[in-house]
Amino acid sequence: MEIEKGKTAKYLKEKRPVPKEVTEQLKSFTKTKKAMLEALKEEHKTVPELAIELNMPKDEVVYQLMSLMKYGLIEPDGIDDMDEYFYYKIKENGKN
Amino acid sequence: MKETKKILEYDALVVGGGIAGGESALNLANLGYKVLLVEKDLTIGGKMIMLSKVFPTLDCAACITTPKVSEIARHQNITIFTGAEVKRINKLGEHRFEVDVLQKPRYVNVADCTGCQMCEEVCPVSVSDEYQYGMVGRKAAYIPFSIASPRAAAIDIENCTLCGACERACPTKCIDFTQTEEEFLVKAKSVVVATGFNLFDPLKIPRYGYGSQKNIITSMQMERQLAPTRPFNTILRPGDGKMPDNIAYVLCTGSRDKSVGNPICSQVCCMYSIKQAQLLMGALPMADITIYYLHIRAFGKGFNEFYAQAQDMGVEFIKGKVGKITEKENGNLILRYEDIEAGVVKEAEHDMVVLSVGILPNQGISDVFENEKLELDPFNFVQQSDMLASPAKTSIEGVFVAGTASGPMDIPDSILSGGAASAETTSYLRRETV
Amino acid sequence: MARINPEFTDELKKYGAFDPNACYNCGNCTAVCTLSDEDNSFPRKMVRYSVLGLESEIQASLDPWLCYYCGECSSTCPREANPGELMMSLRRWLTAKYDWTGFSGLLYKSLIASITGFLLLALVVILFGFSMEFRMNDLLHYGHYFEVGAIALVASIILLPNIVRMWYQTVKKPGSNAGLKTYFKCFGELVVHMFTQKRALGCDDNQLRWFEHLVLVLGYLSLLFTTVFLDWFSTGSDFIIFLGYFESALIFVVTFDFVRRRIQKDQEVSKHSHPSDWFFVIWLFFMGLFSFMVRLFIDLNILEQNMWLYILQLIVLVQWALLIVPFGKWTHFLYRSFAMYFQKIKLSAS
Amino acid sequence: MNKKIGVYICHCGGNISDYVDVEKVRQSVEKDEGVFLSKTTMFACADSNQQEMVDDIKAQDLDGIVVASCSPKLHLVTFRAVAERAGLNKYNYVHANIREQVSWAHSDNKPGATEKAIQIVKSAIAKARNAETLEPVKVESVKAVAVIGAGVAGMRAAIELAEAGSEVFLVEREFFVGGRVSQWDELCITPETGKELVTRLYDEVMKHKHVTLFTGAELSEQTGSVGNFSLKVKITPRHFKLQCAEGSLQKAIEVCPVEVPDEFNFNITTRKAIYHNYPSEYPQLPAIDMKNCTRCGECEKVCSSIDFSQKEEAINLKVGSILLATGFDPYEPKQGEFGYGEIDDVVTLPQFKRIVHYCKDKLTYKGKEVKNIAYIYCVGSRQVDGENKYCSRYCCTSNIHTAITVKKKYKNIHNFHFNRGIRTYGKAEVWYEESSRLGDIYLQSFEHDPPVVERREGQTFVKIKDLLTSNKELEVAADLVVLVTGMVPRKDNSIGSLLKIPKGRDKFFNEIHMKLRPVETVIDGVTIAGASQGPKNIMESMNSALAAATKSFSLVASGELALEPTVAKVDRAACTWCGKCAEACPFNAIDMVGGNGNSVAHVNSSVCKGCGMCLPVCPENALELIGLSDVDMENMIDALIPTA
Amino acid sequence: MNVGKVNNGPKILVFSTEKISDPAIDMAGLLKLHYPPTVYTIPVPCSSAIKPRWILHALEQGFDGVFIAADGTDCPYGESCTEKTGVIVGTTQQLMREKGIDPARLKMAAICSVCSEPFVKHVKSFTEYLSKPSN
Repeated sequence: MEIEKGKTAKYLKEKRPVPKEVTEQLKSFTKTKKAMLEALKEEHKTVPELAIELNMPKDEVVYQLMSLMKYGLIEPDGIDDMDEYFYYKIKENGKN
Repeated sequence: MKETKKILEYDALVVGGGIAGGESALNLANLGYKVLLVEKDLTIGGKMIMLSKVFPTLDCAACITTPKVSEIARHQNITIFTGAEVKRINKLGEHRFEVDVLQKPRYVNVADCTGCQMCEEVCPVSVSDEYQYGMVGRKAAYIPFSIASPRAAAIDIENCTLCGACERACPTKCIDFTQTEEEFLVKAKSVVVATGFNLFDPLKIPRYGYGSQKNIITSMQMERQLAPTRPFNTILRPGDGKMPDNIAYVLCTGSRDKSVGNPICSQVCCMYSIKQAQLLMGALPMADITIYYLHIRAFGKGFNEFYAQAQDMGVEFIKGKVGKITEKENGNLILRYEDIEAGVVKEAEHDMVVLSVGILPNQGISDVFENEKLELDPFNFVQQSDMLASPAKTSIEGVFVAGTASGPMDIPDSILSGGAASAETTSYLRRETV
Repeated sequence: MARINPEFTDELKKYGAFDPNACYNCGNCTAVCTLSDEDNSFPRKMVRYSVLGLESEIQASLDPWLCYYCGECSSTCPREANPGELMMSLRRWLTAKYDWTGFSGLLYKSLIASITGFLLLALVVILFGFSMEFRMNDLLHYGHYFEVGAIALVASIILLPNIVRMWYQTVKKPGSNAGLKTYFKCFGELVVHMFTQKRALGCDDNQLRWFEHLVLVLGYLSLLFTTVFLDWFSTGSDFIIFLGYFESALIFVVTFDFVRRRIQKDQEVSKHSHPSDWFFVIWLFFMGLFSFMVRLFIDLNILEQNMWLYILQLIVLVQWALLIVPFGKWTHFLYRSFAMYFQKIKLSAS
Repeated sequence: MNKKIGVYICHCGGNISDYVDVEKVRQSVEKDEGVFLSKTTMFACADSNQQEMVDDIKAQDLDGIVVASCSPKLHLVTFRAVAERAGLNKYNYVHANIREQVSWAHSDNKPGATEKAIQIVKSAIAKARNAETLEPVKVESVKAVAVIGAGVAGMRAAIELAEAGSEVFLVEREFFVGGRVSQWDELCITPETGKELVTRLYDEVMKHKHVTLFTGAELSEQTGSVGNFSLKVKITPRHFKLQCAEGSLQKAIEVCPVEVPDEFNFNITTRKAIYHNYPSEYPQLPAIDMKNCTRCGECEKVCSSIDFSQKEEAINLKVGSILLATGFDPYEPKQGEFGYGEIDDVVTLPQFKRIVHYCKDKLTYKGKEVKNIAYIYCVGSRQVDGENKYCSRYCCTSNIHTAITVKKKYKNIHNFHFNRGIRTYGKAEVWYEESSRLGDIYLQSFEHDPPVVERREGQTFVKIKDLLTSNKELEVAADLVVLVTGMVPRKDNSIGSLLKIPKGRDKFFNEIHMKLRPVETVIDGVTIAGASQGPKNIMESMNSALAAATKSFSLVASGELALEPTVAKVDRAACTWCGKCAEACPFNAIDMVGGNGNSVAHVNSSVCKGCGMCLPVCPENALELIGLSDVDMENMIDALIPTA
Repeated sequence: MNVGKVNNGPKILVFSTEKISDPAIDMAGLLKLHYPPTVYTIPVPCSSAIKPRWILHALEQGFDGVFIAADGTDCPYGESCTEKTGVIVGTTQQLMREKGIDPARLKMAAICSVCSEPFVKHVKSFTEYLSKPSN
């Protein structure tokens, strides 16, 4: 059986269906990502600010925010007056 | 349609590609022996490559590991299997070992991958990154970390939605979902076990609240926060992203503690905690660091001086084991301990707590030996059969042990032990030809 | 300058201590103990004193009485040194030290001595019954006198002097200069702790155990009151009769549960049982059970045919009153309450 | 020729970039003459970056490379290998040290450090512009290794080297092998005794025909260098022809009138001038200690094996590598240190072990039964005021093990450990626990408040303010006080100075790099093993001995070595042969060639070590070091001066 | 002096030796013993290989001082090293006098492989000396 290079995912999908949790997980991440980017659209925010706005636990915000930073969508933007929390904003020229 | 097993032949099989296994492999290869290095992870370099800097010289771990790793990777006498597992080792006779190695599919053709990260960029999935000890996410198509070797992408098939975006984005068309598990039959004349260690899981001490109290992290997580390839780009509390300014270290978490089943000392926690404290003082000049200890085991060359240096820098050392940790509303943590010098129970507030977790054996290796038993010591590390005269020998002739597989030790000792294992292997191999 | 006595732990082991020498002084036990605070940090200090054999420091301390033995320190001890059991042993050792007669020490250290004591008393009661020709009315009569007399004697000759000795060792000798006013002011502490043992509530996850203890103490004290002062076995009042039934039932139900736990050893606190612990719960159980049955037999009017039951009840009662109450574990209840009182006095004075 | 140079400036993951503005450095040098490309990189030494450099060199046809990163001691070799892989001669690679000598040294001053880094990189570029293509000098390597010291580490290394296929000369200064380990009874990791281990290793050594053992032998001269060392070994005679019969030896010892302190027993006993340390000692041939012998001749009368005519010999050895396993000395407490030398009941741990060895059913010292033993830890280690700041590593475990042995061997022993925080690391923790459970009492002192030993009313007391009992003053009446002494370097450092081995802050022999090259020294071809490098237990010594053997063997295995081509070169046109250079050369590498008024100096490049001592003495400035010419030096100096 | 530059102190050129004093200077960095960033190091194999003309060149081109971190008795090439380096210093100082350069602008001290602190002390006091207005 010859499989075309670059289109092999389909081949595996037939043999091995994607579990439901995986697609659910993807959906939830996509949703969080969208909400987070939306929240940062207007102005930079800190983790506690985002947590209130997104109604999400702070540790979850840190995790997701740092992931998005790693993926190059978000960057830090200075620190608050108390030197406690960083502000984060959407990365300019980010691969969004 | 199962293919017949490929048969490979080597002078030595090294199980585990950390620094001890790497050192053994390199020494053997330099003497002209053909070596197969089997690593279950996607990259060689072991735990050391993940570290920030190393005590007591404060060299960056990567600066020491990466050149070694690239020397190993490039050596013509060394073949490396990453993402592969040793399933069974059978001793047929002296200098005759038969080994089943299972190469798991990476779904990426490593030779063609340039490490450009285009697949990573387009992959829509985000899951917890085990190389950052769960502090951030990673994609399902990913390169483990920037100094990994091989620096090639891999597909995490468990979490992949098989959307195919990576394949389309890959400029060299190296992603290949048709890959399947491959089995090899390896005929080796000798075996070096360098399977390293596991870290203690602090969930086993519920009164510390690790897991539910988010500003408590393990020392390995702090190590990642301090490393150049760090997840947060600075030191932050994972609970709310605040910059900590009062950090506590809880030593002997899971070591010297019979109530969690590990009576021995892990030998490195005191020193790595002191090292991290020194690094934190550099990274957060305003921060207070307190180390709660039982006995400071600063025993190696230059260690005691390093400990004195930390005291001079202002790191606070308090003798007393932390009994429990409770969280306050603002995420700060209350540590309850007895200040042994004062003989009084006290409570102290810190905004971040690092649990200096101990070293536990990586026991699985003894199970793969089939017809001869690889003996373990009372603590489930590989038993050294002649500890005094030949520390690398095990209960099986021709099988040698290197590094932390035989017990807790620091990096210099692991490297020396790797050297010793390769020396013993050399003698064993020569005995065949003589 | 204190001199170290490495042989003290051997002595202490006779009182049930396990392996205090294994302690490497990490302080975990003190840190996990919810009853431990800045004024009284234990049990590590007591372990240390025991290992070093600093007897006078231990005698001067009230810490062993402040512990209610939840067992948390022992189950989390990294060296399995069992600090909780050490505290228990120190309570026994201290009881022996407070006791001027020296019987406490003898009974704690020697099981044979305890059994001999029990047998002797049983024999005395049987001989007494024999001399009375087992006449029910006389027996009931003298039995009642015995109860009143024993309480008065034990309290005045043994318990009171011992409490004074305890006071001297822990308050006076260490140099507390509390005035009489303080003693009065803090007196409430004694009453509260004696009747409620509320401090035990500070132990972790321990509500049930505290409740059982409370029920037991209240049940025991009121049964004592009911039998001795309301003369339960001879009264005609329905209320008092019912009260007595209720109290004695409570006692044997609760103590039955204690015995079950000591046998099953499912909790740290019940893992190690000294003979004195067994005597205490078993005799309490017997007291509850036999009192209940004696009154039942009286009410059914069959006691006279079953005189052995009353003799048995009397034996248990005599053993209880003359061995366990003055020299055994019962005193813990007393010393513990006084310890709380003295502690309050010491703190108020300083 | 206009060179195309690639410049790489390493962040070193923050080690450099935290204190040096690496981007500014890059910008400042990118326009320099010859610089074709300039990059900054997170880890220059990482595999992927190395690959990138190789690709750059190949794709851009670069003919010079500069990497500004850490000290060349760490990664010069790494980047030279990169150059070679890309087909570039490795001597066209120049290393700039901007970590140890810039970012770390000036972490207090970022602009200053950045400026210094710029000048250093410019200087390196200047050197790279003028760098020549060179070839390493190949020399033959003798397939033999000298192992100095026949303690357990030395013997183990010798066995390993012989098994690997090298000729081995095992040189021991004493008359007997085994070193310190032969002095101990039961060792702590296994129940084996020191003597048994020594016997086991000795038998193994003697089985190998490629090992030659010299006892009573001392290294007296050393010339040559890696691959080709010439050693002169002085051998002191034992004055015994053969093993004398047990009976007559016993008699000879009896009649010997000389009595000297027995160092084998740390001077707690005496021995005669004829001696062996213990009956089955190896080699099984007694010796006469001529330093103390009065030559009375009494022994000759009773034992025919004695031969006073034996003379000192000197032999020459040729080896490719030298492995040092010269061991340690136990710390000798100062007079009065914890009563040592002043109070009779105070001994050191090594002495105590020998006392225990000699006491059978009852522990006695100086005729008195011993029941309460006080051990004082960290004597000579972790000194607050003294010079030895280091921890001696083995003593806690060793002492606790001894205390357990004593407790089990004799009745009614009480052990009191006056320590400063027990350091039974790793699996040794179980000994600490066992000793505690056996009832040993541990007392801990504050760093600045050591225990005090005093004698009053005919009894020795040890006093301490115990940290574990809220600083309470406690006291023990001790029958014997054991000072747990640490390890110190050998008093006699003649070998160290002969071979020029550098020492660390702790005065033990120093390795090049604790992690990268843990058994090599800066002297090429000389490796170190065992406790000569720092305190170690037996297992750790064995590991280092085996690792050192591997390293030494790799230097001699192939019979050939490639050496640095940095040697002296004569400008024949300028040389007028005055002979001053030949005089200055410590290696006799320069001789005269030609004649008849045309004589010039000639450098034998396989002997020249490239030290350059000949350079400044030449009145005609006719000598230069290859790779460090006047032009190189002046270019580098010029580049270090900022040009506004 | 060099306008626009941040480092205005006297510039010192250090000749270190590859095996002995350069490791000590590296260790000074490792131990974060700070010294002025106007101190530059060029390693040579042995201090007795330094030609006087190099020293003169450095002083003439703009260095304010030259410091020779000599091997001392630890020199791996021979014990004559210290003596020979001494001769070089003597010769050079003579030449300096002839050229009207203060001979105190050349200094030498033995720096062993762990002499990080002495090294820092030397360069600091040398910097101080060179900073005096008279120089």
